Parts: sequence; C-alpha cells; structure tokens
Amino acid sequence: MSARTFYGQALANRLLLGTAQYPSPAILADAVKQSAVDMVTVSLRRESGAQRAGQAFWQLIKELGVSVLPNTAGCHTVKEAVTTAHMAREVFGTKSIKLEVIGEDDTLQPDVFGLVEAARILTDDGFEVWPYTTQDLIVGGKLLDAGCEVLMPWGAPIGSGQGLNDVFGLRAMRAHFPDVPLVVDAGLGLPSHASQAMELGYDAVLLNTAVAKAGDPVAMAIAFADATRAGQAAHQAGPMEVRDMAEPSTPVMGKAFLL
Amino acid sequence: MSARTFYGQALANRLLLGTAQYPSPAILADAVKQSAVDMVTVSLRRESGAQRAGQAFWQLIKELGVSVLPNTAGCHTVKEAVTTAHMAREVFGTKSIKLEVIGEDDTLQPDVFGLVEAARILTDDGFEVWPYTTQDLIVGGKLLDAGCEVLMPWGAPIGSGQGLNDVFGLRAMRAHFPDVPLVVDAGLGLPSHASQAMELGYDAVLLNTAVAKAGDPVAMAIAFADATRAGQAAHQAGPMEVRDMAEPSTPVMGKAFLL
Amino acid sequence: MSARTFYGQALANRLLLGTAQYPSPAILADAVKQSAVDMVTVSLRRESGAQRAGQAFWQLIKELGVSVLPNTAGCHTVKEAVTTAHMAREVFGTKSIKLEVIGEDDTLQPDVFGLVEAARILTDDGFEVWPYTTQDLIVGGKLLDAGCEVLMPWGAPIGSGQGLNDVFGLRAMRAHFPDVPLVVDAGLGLPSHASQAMELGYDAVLLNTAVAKAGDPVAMAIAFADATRAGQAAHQAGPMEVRDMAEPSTPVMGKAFLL
Amino acid sequence: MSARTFYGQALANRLLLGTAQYPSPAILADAVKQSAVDMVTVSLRRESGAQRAGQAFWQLIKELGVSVLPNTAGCHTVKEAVTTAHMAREVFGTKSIKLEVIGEDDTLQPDVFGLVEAARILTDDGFEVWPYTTQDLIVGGKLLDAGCEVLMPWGAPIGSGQGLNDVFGLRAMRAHFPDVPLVVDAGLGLPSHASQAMELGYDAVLLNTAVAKAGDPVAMAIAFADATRAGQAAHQAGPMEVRDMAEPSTPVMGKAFLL
Amino acid sequence: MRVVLNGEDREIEAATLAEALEALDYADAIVATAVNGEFVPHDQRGETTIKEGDAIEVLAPMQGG
Amino acid sequence: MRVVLNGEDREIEAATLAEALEALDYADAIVATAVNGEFVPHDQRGETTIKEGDAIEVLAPMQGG
Amino acid sequence: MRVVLNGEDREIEAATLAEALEALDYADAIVATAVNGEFVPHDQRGETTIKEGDAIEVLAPMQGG
Amino acid sequence: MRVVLNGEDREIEAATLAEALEALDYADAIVATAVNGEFVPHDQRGETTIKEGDAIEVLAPMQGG
Repeated sequence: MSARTFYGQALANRLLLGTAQYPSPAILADAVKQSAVDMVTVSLRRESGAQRAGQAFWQLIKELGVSVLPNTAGCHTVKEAVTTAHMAREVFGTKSIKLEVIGEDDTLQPDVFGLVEAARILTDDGFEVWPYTTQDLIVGGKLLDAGCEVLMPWGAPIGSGQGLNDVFGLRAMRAHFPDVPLVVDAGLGLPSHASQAMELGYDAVLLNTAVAKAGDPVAMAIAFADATRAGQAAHQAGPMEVRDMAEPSTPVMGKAFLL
Repeated sequence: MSARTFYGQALANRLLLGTAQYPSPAILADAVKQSAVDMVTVSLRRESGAQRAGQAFWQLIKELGVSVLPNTAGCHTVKEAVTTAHMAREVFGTKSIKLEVIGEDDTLQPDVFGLVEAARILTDDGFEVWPYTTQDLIVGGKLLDAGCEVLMPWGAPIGSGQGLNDVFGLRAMRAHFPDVPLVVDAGLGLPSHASQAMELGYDAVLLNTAVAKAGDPVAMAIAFADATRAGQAAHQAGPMEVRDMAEPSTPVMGKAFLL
Repeated sequence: MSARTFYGQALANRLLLGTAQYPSPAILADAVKQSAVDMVTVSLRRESGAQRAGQAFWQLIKELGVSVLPNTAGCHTVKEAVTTAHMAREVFGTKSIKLEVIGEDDTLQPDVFGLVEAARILTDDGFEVWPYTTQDLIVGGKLLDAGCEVLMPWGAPIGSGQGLNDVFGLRAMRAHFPDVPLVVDAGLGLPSHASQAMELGYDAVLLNTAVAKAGDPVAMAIAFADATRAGQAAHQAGPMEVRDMAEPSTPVMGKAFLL
Repeated sequence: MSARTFYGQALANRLLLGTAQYPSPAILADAVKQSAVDMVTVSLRRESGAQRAGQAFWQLIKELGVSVLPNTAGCHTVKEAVTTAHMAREVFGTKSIKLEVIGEDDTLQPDVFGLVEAARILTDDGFEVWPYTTQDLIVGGKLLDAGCEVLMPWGAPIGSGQGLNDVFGLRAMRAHFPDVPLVVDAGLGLPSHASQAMELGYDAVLLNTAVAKAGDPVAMAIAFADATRAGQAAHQAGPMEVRDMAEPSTPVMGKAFLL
Repeated sequence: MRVVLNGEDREIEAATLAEALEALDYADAIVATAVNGEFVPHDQRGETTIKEGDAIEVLAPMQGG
Repeated sequence: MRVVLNGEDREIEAATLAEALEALDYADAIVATAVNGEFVPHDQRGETTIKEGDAIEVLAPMQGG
Repeated sequence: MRVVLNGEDREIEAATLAEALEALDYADAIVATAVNGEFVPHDQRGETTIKEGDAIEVLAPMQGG
Repeated sequence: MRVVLNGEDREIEAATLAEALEALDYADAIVATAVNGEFVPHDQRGETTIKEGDAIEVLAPMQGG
C-alpha cells in the first residue's frame, strides 16, 4: 500500500465516505461497517433543543468507531468557513477539517482564493486542513505553502456522478506533486471511477451521493471499497503497456498445422 | 449475483483468467489461487516426446481445481478450429470450448463468417461453445441460433490493454440480448475496465495479458477480481442518476448563518 | 485532394448528402446548392397515380444537377435489396446503389451476411455497389472480393447524431484498406464529427439527419461541407505531433529580463 | 454570426493565429493571407542593434494589414507581465494585450492569482486585456470584475495539440458567462478541435503550433479557418438532438413490399 | 379484376402490366414496377400479363438518406 | 428578552450564553455555539453576556459529504 | 519410414499411430493426435495405420488466453 | 562605461538612454526600452540618465503565440 499518510494517519481503506442522504441511519451504519471505511465526513447544522437530531446522529457515528472528517460544506466566505471549522473542532474533538469554500452554486466549484486564505488561517491555528480544490497546480502549491499536507481535487461537480471530467488535469497534478497525498473528492458515480482515480496514482477517493443514492447503498459502498482497493493495487502492481494493435496471448509457437 | 449461468454453470467469480505469459508456473498458480477464479482458459500446442512441457503444465492446472476452458487460439479456418476443438475435448475432458476463428492478424478480429459456421458444427456435435465475437448484433443472433448459450464480444484487440473501445456497441449488445450471458473477452488493461464492463451489465470478463504482463501478476489478478466483483455489485445495486450540474450532498437546510 | 476516386468518379466535395426530412423541397434544394455537394442519396417509394409526389421530387433533384446515389433503405433481405436496386437502376438511370441490408431495427445495423451476398449478386449484375457496413475488417474484405470498390462503415446508428462511436475500429479499417475509398456513413451529428472522420484519413462522409433536422438546414449543410473539407485538408497537410506536456509557442530565447 | 464583439471589434474570422514557429516568414505571411485571419498574436523579444531581426518581422506583420494582439508570453510575475504590456503598447501601438502570467512550466498553466492582479493593474491603466486563463469560474468572475471584457480559457497545455481536455469545464464556463466573449486559447491540434470549441458556443479560437508545425502550414491554416467557421455556423444553426438509438432517415412509409 | 396496387385493393380491367398502369393513371409517370415481388423492367410491361390478385408495386423517386 | 436562535425569534430570560442554552433546552446537549457570527467556545459561555437581539447559533453534528 | 511429426521429419518403424506414439516416446503422455489434419481419437490410434510421409500432430495442454 | 545590454556586458559612452541607444546602433529602430526592469517610454529616453552597470533591455516585435 502507498506509504503516504494523511497527517500521519495511515488509512488502510482508501475510500472515504460521506454520511448524508442515506435512506436511514441504520443503512448508513451498515454501509460504513460493511465497506470497512476508516474515515467518514460529517457536518454541523442547527440543532433544535427539542428534537436534538444531531445528538442521535453523533451517537450513531461514535459507535461506528471511525475517524470523522468534519466539513465546512455550504460556506461561501473565509469567515464562515473558519468559524465553522472552529465550532467543528470543539464538537467533534478533532483538528481535521475538510475545507470547502464554495465559489459557484451550479457547479459547487471551490473559490480558490478564499480557499487558500482560509487554509492559511486554519493551519496557523493548528488545524489539519483537507482542502476541497480544483486541479489547479498553482492553487495546489499555495495550499501546500499554507501548510496543507493533503490536497483534494474534485473529479466532477459534487453529487453529479460524472466521474473524472479532466483526466489530464488529474494526471498533471499527480505528476506535479509526487509526494503529496492526493484525494479525488466529489463527482464520482461508479466504482470504475474510483478504480480509475486510484490507477492514476491517487491516494484515496472521497464520495457520498454515489453510495447514499444507490438503490442498495450498502452493496454500493462495498463495491466502491473493492474498486478503490483494486485501483490502488493495480497502480502498485504496475499495469501492462497499452498496445496499439493486437498481440496474441496464447503462444503462437507450437501451434498445430491442421489444414 | 446475476442469476445467469454459463451452460448451467454458476460462476461465483466472474473473472475468467488466461494462463499464458506468466513469469513462471508458480506465479500463474499463485495468481489463480489468490484471485479465486473459478475458470481459466488453456490451449493445445505441439508436445515434444522428450521435454513433455505440456504434461507438467496440465498437472499444474489440474491441481488448481478450477474449470478449464480450452481455446482454439490462432485458428484461421473452420476446419482448424473444429479439429482443434475435438482434440481439446479429448485431452481436457470437457465439452466447453472457447471458439476463436481469427480473421485478421493485426487486430486478431474474429472472422464472424467462419465463427458462425464452426459454432454450428461444434454445437451440433455436443460442444458448449463460448464464441469470441464482435459487438455485431446479427452475428450474435446467428451464434445463438447455432446453439451458443454464451456470447463473448471483444472489448479491444487481444493483448492491447485498451479497454472498451466501443461502449455504445457493448451497451447495444446488452440491451439486445437481455437474457444471454455476455462476457467481455480480450482487450482489457486495467481493473477499471473490468468494473466498467460489469457496470454495463455484462456477466463476466475474460482476460490474460493485463494480469500476466503486470509487474506483479498476483496482485493484479486480485485487483481484477475485486474490480469485477465491484462492477457487478454496482450494476445490481442500482447506480445513482448522473446529473449535469452539482447537487450538495451535505444538507443545505439547517446551515448556520455566520456572516 | 485524395487521389482516390469513387468508381472512377472524383468527387470534389467529399460531403455526400441525404435528401430526406427537410422542412421543404425548397430548403433541400437550397442546402444542396449552397453546400455545393456533388452527390445526394435518394430512395424509391410507392407512388400514387393521383398525387405523383415522386415525379415532382425527381424533377427537383434533376434540376440540381448532382449525381444521385439511390439506396435500398429499409430492406431487410437480400431479395428485397436486389429487387429494389434493379428498380432504382431503371428509374434513376444509374448503376450506383447504396446497398443497405438492415439486420436490426433499434440500431439499423447492417446484416453483414446479407450485405455480402447482395453485394456479390449486384456487382455480378453490373452495379457499382456502395455498401453500408460496419468496421468489421473481414466483412470489408469480403465486400471487396465481391467487387465493391468503396466501403461505407457506419459512424453511429443512422439518425442518432452520436458521431464516431468506435474510433479505434475506424482507424483500424483505414490502416487495413489503405487504397480503398472509405466513407463514414450515418450517425454524424456535428461538423466536428465530419472533420474528425476526414482527419482519420476517410475519403468522404455521408449524412442526412444532422443537416435536415438542424434549426437551419442550409447553414448546417454549408457548415458540414466546410468541416469536411477542413478535415480532409488537415489529413493531407500533416498534423502536428501531439505532446504530453506543454511547449511554448512563443520563443523562449530572447525573452527580456524584467524582474 | 455571434453578435458578441471583442472590445468593440467584430471579428469576421473567429480564428486567431499565432505567428511563431513557421518554417519561414513567407509561409507565415501566406498562412495569414490565405486563411484570412483578422488578428494575429505577436510578442516582444530582445533586439540586436546589428541584426535587427525584429524590424524585419514587424515590417512583415504590418504589411499583412491585420490587427495584432501582443502577448506577455513567458512572464511569470505580475511585474514582468505589466512591464512587458507597457512596452508592447508603445511598440505595437495597441492597447490590446494577451495577458499570460505563467505559473507552472510543464503545463504552462496560468497563475490565476497573478493573472487577476495584473489584469486589474492593466485595465486600470487603459489596456484591453485578453487574459489566458483556466476554466475556473471564480477566476473568470474576478477577471471580469477587474475590467476584462474577454476570457480565454485554455483547451489544453500550450503547444500540446491535445484538444479540449475538459469539455465539462468549457461547457460550464459558457453557461456561466452567457454574454462574455469566450476564446479557447491554446492546446488545439486539429480542425475538429476548433469546430468542437465553436459548437460549444465559444466565440473564437486562438492557436499557433497546430498550424505552424503542420507539414503544410498554409493548408492547415485554411483548414482551421474553415473548421472554426463550420463550428460557429453549426452552433447558430441549431444542431439536431442526439438520439440513443437509430431513427431511419429515409421515410419508412411507402416502402415497397417485395418479399 | 382485383389487383393489389402498392398494398391496396383495386378493381381494374387490364390484360398486361402496361394496360394496368394506364388504368391506374401512371400513364407517362416515371416509375419502376414489380409484380408479385419480381421486378418488371419498363420494356417488359407490355408482355407481362396481369391476373386476378396480382400484387403490383409501382415505385417512384423519393427522399432518401 | 428577544434573541434570534438559529434564525428564529425567541423570548428568554438569560444574562449569559450559558444561561441562554439552559433556557433553550440545550442543557447537556453536545453543541457548538456562536453569537453574532463569532464562535463562542464552550468554556466561555458562562462569561459571554447576551443582550436584546443577539443572534445565537447552536450547531450539532449532522450528516455531511 | 519417414513421417512428419509436429512439422519435423522423423524416421520411425510403426504400422499404426499407437505404435508411432510409442516409438516417438509419447507412451503414457496425455496428448491428442491428428494425422494429415484429421483428428484421431485415442481409441482409434490402434487401428489407424501410418504410411510413409504422413503428417502426425501430437498436441498437449498448454498456456492459453 | 559598462552597461548590461539585453543580458550582455557592453562598453559605451552615453549620458542618457537616448544616447546609449545611438551608441548601440538602435538609432531609428522600432524598439521598447527598460532600464533596470522599469519601462522607459520613448519620450523619456532623452531625460533618462544611464550609469555604470545599468541593465538596459531593448525589445522589438517578434513571433508570438
């Protein structure tokens, strides 16, 4: 397995799973358990003193015994994101934060300017920032300068399920940051997308909708875990060289003459 | 798992593996065992009374305890293919035959005319024919008429590792033959290709070079088995609907106001 | 321009246009004139003695002064196709025939078995057969053996507008038949598809729906003619070599030092 | 033709051509004339008092009677780019500047941070800035805020000839900036790439290497001009709707019964 | 006599295909003909006899792709 | 006193954020708090005074992607 | 007697294919056989006569894709 | 006096950039100039003094993409 760690954490399972949009908490829990993921993303939302939905959810997550990666989903400004991160650190008791600073609502594309600024503020404040970013190499460099030790370029718009829209960009990013843990975050729809990302040399994939909105989320979670492991193993095993034309697999020598 | 069987045989592992081109017999054996494949392809070649290479190979395969699918690799005529099939049936003690009638040597494309004719002769003679064919729907129909109960369209030229060159054709074939076991045979290079084939609804994938020529064939065999299972599970679980634009996975409702 | 001729006919304009589905005869005529096509496809249909729609259409076509290529559209059997070809030869006064033997109605894929048989019968009978076929190299070879001097593989299903679904297959066909005039027939939806086909070294493209069903068929016909010519010219001019990474176009040498 | 203008300039020919890397000045001149481009890009480099290569080049360009768009190619800092722009304005007598602030040398990807800053400085100083940028929507917005009236996202790395690496990104950008003139700048290798960009609704394409490094640059320049016009016309004419399956173009009604 | 013209029943009096075409208003029309699925060239219409129930196809140029 | 709790007007009697949380039934709940857009850490709730019209955000763990 | 074994000339003394296989050291080997391009099943090897110049193919299991 | 012209050392006698350009054979050439990284417009060359070690950039139109 890739020696790369994520802020010192060696994730055995390179599939990171979101916790939203599941048909039920039970199905979420089952998906997490059966896919054996090590880390899930969570968020912070307004709690009602009466219903206390969040308390129940948090109880459920804690019982799963996985690491949590709180996000700043929906934040459009540096201040919102930074404040949310602080609140998350207190509630979830982790300095890990999936930093989202959204710049556009149709694509949920990150605002790379706000992202870099927020990343600097948060790393200075002791956070371990997992930035949701683009394939932009310069942005990536600035995030590293800001202290990030992981980069999470998008594969496609959040929740779109389109897969890897810019394979060239992802490949260039991998080549440009050979030693940085890279996670494809968002946009994956099928296990083959996860395999492909890992075959490109990525260190992990993070997804939510493709599992939660599948007909059978538990089966799909397992499928993504298998495909992620498969892609990672393939990258490490060293794939064959692609050929333009055919080459017989069965030996030609020794073929009988039967005309 | 898909209810479809292959001539009555329910393959638990939908990865079928070729046995050629491995660095050593030991590595072949290890790849077969660790990927837990149920069926491997083999061929017939000239045996020297002195060296008897074939005897040793056959011993190895028998000890693996998997079903064997002999091929007619390299045959360019109906007669060659039919004679080879008969010889294979006697030696391997199976009526299963992977029927290849090669029509062109740069692509190793099947000769669909010879293929249909040979398929008819062999099924009439009691064989269970696994035809290596194209995505041609009419050819597929004739092969079924000839008695074939499985169709094996190519993904790309044998040994090229290009993956699925004609996704439309594969999709059309799946739609046109909803009840026929379909196997993508040849051309796959990466686990993501296997996942993709299964996600399209194919029932199995058959490959050789991608595993045998990998830097670590055993690890790659396991990776392909995982990816194949993942793609099959995804197809059955029911993937999410692809969206043109983004949709937040984290709920928007309840988001804090922190400006 | 490619030296290749089509049964001795050197087409200046390598866009061949279908005549069906236009908003009006006037628009059809305008599209043909303004795109300056040299050859159009036509068909035979039942004529009512009272209305005589066909007489008017034929008058229109004759006035356009272009060559006509009658088709056997909709024929599913060899006999139908052959009889239709004979009737077309008498009415249109040409031995050219676009041979379609349809094998499947969802894709309108050719029945390559019937196609080869009908091609043989018709060439023996003095026809110049333009066969609508697949990318199958063996089928192509049999069509040439049958006397065809042109091959017309499909790009995608008729009227689908999907473009080139199997670029590998088209490329392999071009490489396998270096001296045969090859026409991509059917499935194109955009001018870039026509350019791409010609860039692959094809000698012409034949389409109908993409022009007839465009918002402005005349403008679209001109666009396809331009794109076809562009792709052909590019193939002959010799394209640059694709590079994996960037290379400055503006000279680096002599750059000022302005820090 | 699209009503959009480029800083008030209505370009009849939407192909913008670079002037570097041609086999000879005569071939450059011929390419520009025969493709009838209205605007070419140029640069500034060190001049030797003895050789005065620049004087001859400038004479050549002036005689072509086209508008010039000077670039800041190779500049890696805001200061370099701004100073170069000022020098270009004086020498070329135009306030148009193709603003390049390069952030990474393998991909020649723009540094979007420096780009936005330099764009603001230059527009404040009366320049008409044509920024070479990415598909990043937020960056695009900031460039518009800075006063840019044109955006030029890259198709692929400069000089790579790969075509449109991120079609989704280009489509999203077109949708997000419906009223802004958008130019695909860099990375195109074939006329079909130019057609495709224009079919996506882009207003122009800018390229250099694909023409200059072609076997026959003049023929290739004409091909790109044709393809660009074709793609633009197609976008305006309104393309057919793509269909999943086939639809007969030749009418089914009235088909003869000849069995 | 009843014949099937392009798929529809028609009553005509005609001994030959040529006469049938006259009777069916094709007179001078540019058409190709088949009887019972067999092509009948223009110059054989006169000697091609038509009998009760014959299926006559009369085709003309039409739009095609 | 009127405050805005998670976007909704509420009447409470409370001098500090800690008291406000009591009054608003959060007692022992695991939540993070902000007042007027500024994060208020748990151990500062007691000394954080609340005045008429303050906007209080009380957040808890929730599903996220 | 000269025969062609798997493409190579060989000198053997044998009346039948079975004897030929013995003479060619295949004795107990698991092989399939063809003579002059025709498959000869195992149980027919004894009655299959071999003559000067016959092409004998002796095949065994081998790696295949 | 030694100056750096387009990256190369040159010996010239000149008080101003205008004189330097003369001395360096640019006389009537269409060029843009910078001294020590700062753009010097055409009409300021006469009043721009040059001193030992100044880096002078003299640029002209060139091929560009």
